[in-house]
Amino acid sequence: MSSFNLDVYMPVLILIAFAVVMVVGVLVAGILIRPQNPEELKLSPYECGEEPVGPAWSNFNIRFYVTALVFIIFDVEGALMFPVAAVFQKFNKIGQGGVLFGTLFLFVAILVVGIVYCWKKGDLDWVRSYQVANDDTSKKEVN
Amino acid sequence: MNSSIVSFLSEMTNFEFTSLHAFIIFGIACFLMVNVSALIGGLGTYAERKISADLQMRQGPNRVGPFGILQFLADGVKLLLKEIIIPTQADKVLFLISPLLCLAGVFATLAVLPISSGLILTDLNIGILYVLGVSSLVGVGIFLGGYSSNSKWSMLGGMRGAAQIISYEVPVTLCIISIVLMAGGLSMTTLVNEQGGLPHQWYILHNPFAFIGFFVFFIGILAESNRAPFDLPEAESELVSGYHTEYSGMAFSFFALAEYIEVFVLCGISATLYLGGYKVPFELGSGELINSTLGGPEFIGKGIGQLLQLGAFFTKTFLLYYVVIWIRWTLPRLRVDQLVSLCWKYLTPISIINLIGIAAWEWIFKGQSIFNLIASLLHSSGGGGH
Amino acid sequence: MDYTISTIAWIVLFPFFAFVINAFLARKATKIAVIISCGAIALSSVWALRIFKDFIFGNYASDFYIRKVFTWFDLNGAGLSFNVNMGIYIDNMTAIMLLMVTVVATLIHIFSTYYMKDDMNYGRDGRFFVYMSLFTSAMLGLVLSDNLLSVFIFWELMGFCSYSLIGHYYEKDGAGNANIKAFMTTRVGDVFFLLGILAIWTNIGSVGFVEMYAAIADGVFTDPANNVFGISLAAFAGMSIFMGTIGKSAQFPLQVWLPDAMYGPTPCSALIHAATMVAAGVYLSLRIFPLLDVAGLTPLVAWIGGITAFGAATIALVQTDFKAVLAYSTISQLGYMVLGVGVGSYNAAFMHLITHAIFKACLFLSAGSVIHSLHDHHTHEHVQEMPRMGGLRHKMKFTWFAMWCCTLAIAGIPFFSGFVSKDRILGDALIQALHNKVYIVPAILGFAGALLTAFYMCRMMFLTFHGEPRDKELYEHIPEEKFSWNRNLPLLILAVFTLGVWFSGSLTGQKLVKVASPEGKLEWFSTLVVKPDVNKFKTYTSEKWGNTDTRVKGIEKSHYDPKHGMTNEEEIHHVHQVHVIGAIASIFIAFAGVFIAYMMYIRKSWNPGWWVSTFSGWYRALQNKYYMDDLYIKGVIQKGLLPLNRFLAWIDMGLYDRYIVDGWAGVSKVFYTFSKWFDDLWVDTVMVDGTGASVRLFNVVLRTLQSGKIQFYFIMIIVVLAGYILAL
Amino acid sequence: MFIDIMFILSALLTLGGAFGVVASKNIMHACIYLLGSLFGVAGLYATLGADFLAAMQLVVYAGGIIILMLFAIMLTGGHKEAVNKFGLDKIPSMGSVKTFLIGSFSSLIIGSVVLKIIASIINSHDGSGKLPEFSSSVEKIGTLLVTDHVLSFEISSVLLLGALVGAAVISRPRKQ
Amino acid sequence: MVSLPSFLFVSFILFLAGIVVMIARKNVIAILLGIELILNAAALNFVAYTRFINNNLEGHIIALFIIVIAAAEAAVGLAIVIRFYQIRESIHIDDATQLQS
Repeated sequence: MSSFNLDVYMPVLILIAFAVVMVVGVLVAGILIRPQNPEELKLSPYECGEEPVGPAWSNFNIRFYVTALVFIIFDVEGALMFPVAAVFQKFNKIGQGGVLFGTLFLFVAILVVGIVYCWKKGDLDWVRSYQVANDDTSKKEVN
Repeated sequence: MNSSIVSFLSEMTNFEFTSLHAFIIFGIACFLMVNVSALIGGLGTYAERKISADLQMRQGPNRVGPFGILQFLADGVKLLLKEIIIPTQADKVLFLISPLLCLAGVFATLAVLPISSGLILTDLNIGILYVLGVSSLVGVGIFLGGYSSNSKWSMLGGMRGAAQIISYEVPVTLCIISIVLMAGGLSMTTLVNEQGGLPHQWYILHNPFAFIGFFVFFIGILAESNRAPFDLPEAESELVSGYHTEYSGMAFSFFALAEYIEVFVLCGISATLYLGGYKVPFELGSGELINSTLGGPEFIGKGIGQLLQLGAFFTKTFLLYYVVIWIRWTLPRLRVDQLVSLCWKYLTPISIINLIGIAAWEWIFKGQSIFNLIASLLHSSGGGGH
Repeated sequence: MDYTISTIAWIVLFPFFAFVINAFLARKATKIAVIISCGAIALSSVWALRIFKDFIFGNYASDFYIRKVFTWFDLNGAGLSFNVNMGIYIDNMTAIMLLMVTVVATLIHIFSTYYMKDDMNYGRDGRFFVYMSLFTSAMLGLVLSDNLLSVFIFWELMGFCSYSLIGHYYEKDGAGNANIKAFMTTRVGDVFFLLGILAIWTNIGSVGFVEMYAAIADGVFTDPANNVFGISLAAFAGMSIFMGTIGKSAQFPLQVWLPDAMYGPTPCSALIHAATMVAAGVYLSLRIFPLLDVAGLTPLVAWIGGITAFGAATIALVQTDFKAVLAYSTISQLGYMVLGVGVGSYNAAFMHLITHAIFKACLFLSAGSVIHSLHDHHTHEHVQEMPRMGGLRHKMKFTWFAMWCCTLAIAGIPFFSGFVSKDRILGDALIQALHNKVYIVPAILGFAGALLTAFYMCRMMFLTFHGEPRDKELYEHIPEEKFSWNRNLPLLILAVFTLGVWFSGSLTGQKLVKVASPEGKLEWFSTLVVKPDVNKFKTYTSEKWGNTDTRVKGIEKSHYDPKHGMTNEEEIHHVHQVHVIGAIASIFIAFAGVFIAYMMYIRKSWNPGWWVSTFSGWYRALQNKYYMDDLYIKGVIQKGLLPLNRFLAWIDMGLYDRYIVDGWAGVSKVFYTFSKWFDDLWVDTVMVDGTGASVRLFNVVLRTLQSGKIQFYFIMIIVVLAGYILAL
Repeated sequence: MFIDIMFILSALLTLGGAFGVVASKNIMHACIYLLGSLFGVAGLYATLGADFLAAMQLVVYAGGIIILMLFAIMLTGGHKEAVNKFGLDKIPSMGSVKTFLIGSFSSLIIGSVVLKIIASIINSHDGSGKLPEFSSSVEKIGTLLVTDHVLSFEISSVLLLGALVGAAVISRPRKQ
Repeated sequence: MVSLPSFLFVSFILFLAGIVVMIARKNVIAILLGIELILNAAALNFVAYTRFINNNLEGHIIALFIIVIAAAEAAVGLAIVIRFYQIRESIHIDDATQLQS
């Protein structure tokens, strides 16, 4: 392979197409061979046999968001570090490893400040510290 | 320098393939790959049941086929014939899209799985990053599955699943970066080829940081694939069945299939990153040694080399697969707060330190592994007397 | 070592960085701060040792020096040249001084970890070490300075540290007053010092020592055209700068601050008020010695030194406070150094500076060791009163030993360092007295002071360590002294260096060329430290702002020259004879002092009480320090300054306030009436309200635009952008 | 040949997703359409030879931002219809005919402006532009990031730190 | 087929879709979706230009930082939206007309 060729992306498309075909095909084919007996109770959401109460799309805990927030920052950080990590050895061979180490270290160190901040402020605790104050409710917060 | 199955075949047969040929070859190869992985996934369910039965001093499935090995086929046929129930209040479009997202995300990762030096479907330059990207679709799929069911259990499971998957992606990403840093490239073949066939040439034993990093990575992929002890999204004792509570029939089986294939893929990737991947000792994999010893046409040696590489890869992968199942039936499930604090307060700091440590190691010791260092030390101390 | 500013400056910067770090660290992590302080000064001492090795063992000639400068700031403009250069100047004297300062400071830092341990535990936040680091840094900077301005900067920095450290125990009554007193008293000298610097700067356009020496050689200072207030520039500048020395080194008129400075912790007394900072004044006067010499100020200097040496010694006779005795002995010894400067005994004065620094640091540390052990369980304070001590030698052997070494050294007993240096000062004073009548009184005062020194030091030792314990209860509580690295090791190291052999012999071995010094001895000190020969700097003017590195290897002929024109052999012989006589006299005097003390306090044959009752007037005068404090407070401040202040206050309040300010107010009142009318009618009604009304009109229109709806704003942006681009 | 197929597929996915975002009545669906659109953009990047950017697009958008948005949608009430204390719909309407008319009109204006700007470029390219050849962009980007753009690399870290701390402070639940 | 104008066309349509979403939607999160579309259009433009005109990697770098900034923007923006929702119980854009809570 002398040059960059987009043919290498073929399997990706083919595999995704397989996935689509599989799901759609099985569902469509299934219509023919599987039973279809809908009734009201069967189509209601499962709540341990009780009558379902209200929709499930209600407010959720903010901690999920904070987790996702810390994640996205680290995700971007990781994605940015990939190319630098990929050229590390190249630079290391010509004796510039220290420069790259410094760059990476600074980059990571700055973000570590952020995670240390979040840690100290308790954003990484699932059971937040101020909820421990009234003990009876704290256990309920674990979901 | 993108090697793929097409380039391998053209090298073997000295035939220049056009785009159309490549498409056909890729199609066939992908079809095989999907089927093999689905088979592995199916056998995974069987293996899981068998191994758990062993661990618990039971028999396990033993009726269908010899030793019950066809049990998964029977299950599959049964699921195919089951009704797909879509709850009235559900978001019907998303309800059907979410298994598709899971399955597509998992299948797409198969494209870069390096099962041998030639039989890799395509060796993208961005291989490992591509795996990270497409496998994040699984998280979206699980979340949407939970959301679209409009059931409280599903919703809780979906939220948990998404939060867990993205949380554990952080240490996993950092571990992968440290491996990329050692190998100096993102493509899967680069990652494998920088290692050697013998254990002391693997990255797990390259330096102490990488050794710790392997365990961090392994815990991370356990959590990413929602395996026990991290199976909170589908914790059957608390959340009924988690995000796929409302799914039935084939729609459910897609989730299950995706999960089992994902475990296989992730085990394969951890074998690739840390355990030398398809590398066979003494460079047997390239086939040159076999050719020079046995003589005969070139493709025979290469073919034997490829088979050896396949063997090496699958041995390592299935060993890890066994460990995954073993862990599942050994350890109890974590609480949510334990899960979160394990990720953010232990694994992430450790992996950050590992990353810095590996960078420092590579810088200070000029990329030598600890065995090389010890060897050169012994050599120099032994040679000091002269 | 490569001598550039960036390699030498580290010796100053290590303690300075320690100061900067500790300023933040001391409150939270006192232990780390202490380690950083000690480590920094130890590093500096390694640096200093390196320089010392290069200079002393490298046998650089006595007039070899290294000078590196950089322009600090540059105010050239309008035809005026105002370059301020900073730089380093290293010669043999600097090298010796650096080693002395760093080593003594290191040992004192180590001792401080013992002495200040309780203090740190009781929440004093390790501030002590912060200031000690800054102080050491400033002292080293002063020693390395190549010009008077940076000397002045570091000088003031040390003054500030001294102020802070004297007031370390701020909750004590006297400490606050003492530090203000020390600060203000030294300020008097510093004002003159600054005046001297300005006079030099105005006339030669630079304040560097080298330029100053060159200017002296060129005769700029003695040129009548440069006279200031009718006296020669040399006399004016020399006297002004010497006033700085008087303030800093606690010489005769301004000595009152030093005894009060003993309110500070004992290690800081050892470092600042005995070993280094007060010596900085003498160091400065040695640096400007050619100036003093050419101005003919040396008799005055000698008189001041002699008076100080004797007067302080007499006051020390009657002190009962342990540290006060040491404080007065410090003043007295500084008087000897100044006397040495005055009689032209350049290297002896400097040698006395070094020897004194070592044995006085040791004395103060021993005093600290004693005082720290003597803890009164009723008042919970440390005991410093000698009448409550006695017999301590059984309890603290190491301290007793170290202190005796130092006492013998300061008393001028042979084979100890004090003898070597003080004897030479006295010998030179004797020579000068034989040649010039004006030096007779200083010489007599010097010899008398030597007698008293031996006496009161032995008195102190006998009262403290010998005899029976006079306060039994206190004595019982003293813990037995065990050898500890931070308490006794510094004392013993310093005690070793009180031996005279370190200073009188040849350190440099066979490399040293034997030179014909008057005594004919192989003395490294007198060979390597000699009075600067200003004529050698004459060529320096040609490359005025350049860097100079006069690296002359090997020893040239010594210029040991106590007074001009005494170089022929007969005179050398004469000098030698006089020195021998002086040496014999001072040995006799020293033993006499020791003997008297022995008879009084050990044998108790002679009763000290008889002296007190017989000379009760003198005794009271001595106890009141010759009424000098009273004179300053009652006479100068109350009679002089307060009336002046009242007069100025009257000018301010009686004249300015009453007539000018109030009168102006009356004028304003008239304008006010008019402007009020204008303001009410025109400004308020027409302009302000009119503006408001017009704004309200626009308001109605604009309010609809500012709805707070972001999308509306966005649309407006798009429309405007589109209009703008389409219009182009 | 294949490049055209890939371009067409990616462009269709991109534009279809964008159209879905515009037209969808359900915020959750709009989010999924956005995911599709971003996948399409990743495909376009791959078509352009920017393989690293494509992967980054997948990692950051599919893995991060979409999840974050889904969480945010769930945290702000999901799909529930209710009336809040200010009398407005709790789940705001996803736009009405009026707002869409205004939006279309605005986009027409801005589109004409943009077209005016890029018209010269489109005219100067005759549509048969040959693709220059590219090898892996990862190492080149890595080299650029640590040489020419090292400052922006480090500052992006500071930006992320600021975003992390700021967002954590804003979204932290208050004790009330 | 694969040429600069075709990419510009795609990014142009993407951009316009983003503008429409930003103006027509009243849901703050939906507006953020529109912003993501616009940012992607911009990044796509950069990559296309740098591919067909400069043939270097500067555009890639800019697109990289656009993605970084988009992530930061999404994080902070959504945090603000959530906070706003906690205070106002609404994420209607027209409720956000005041700077104080």
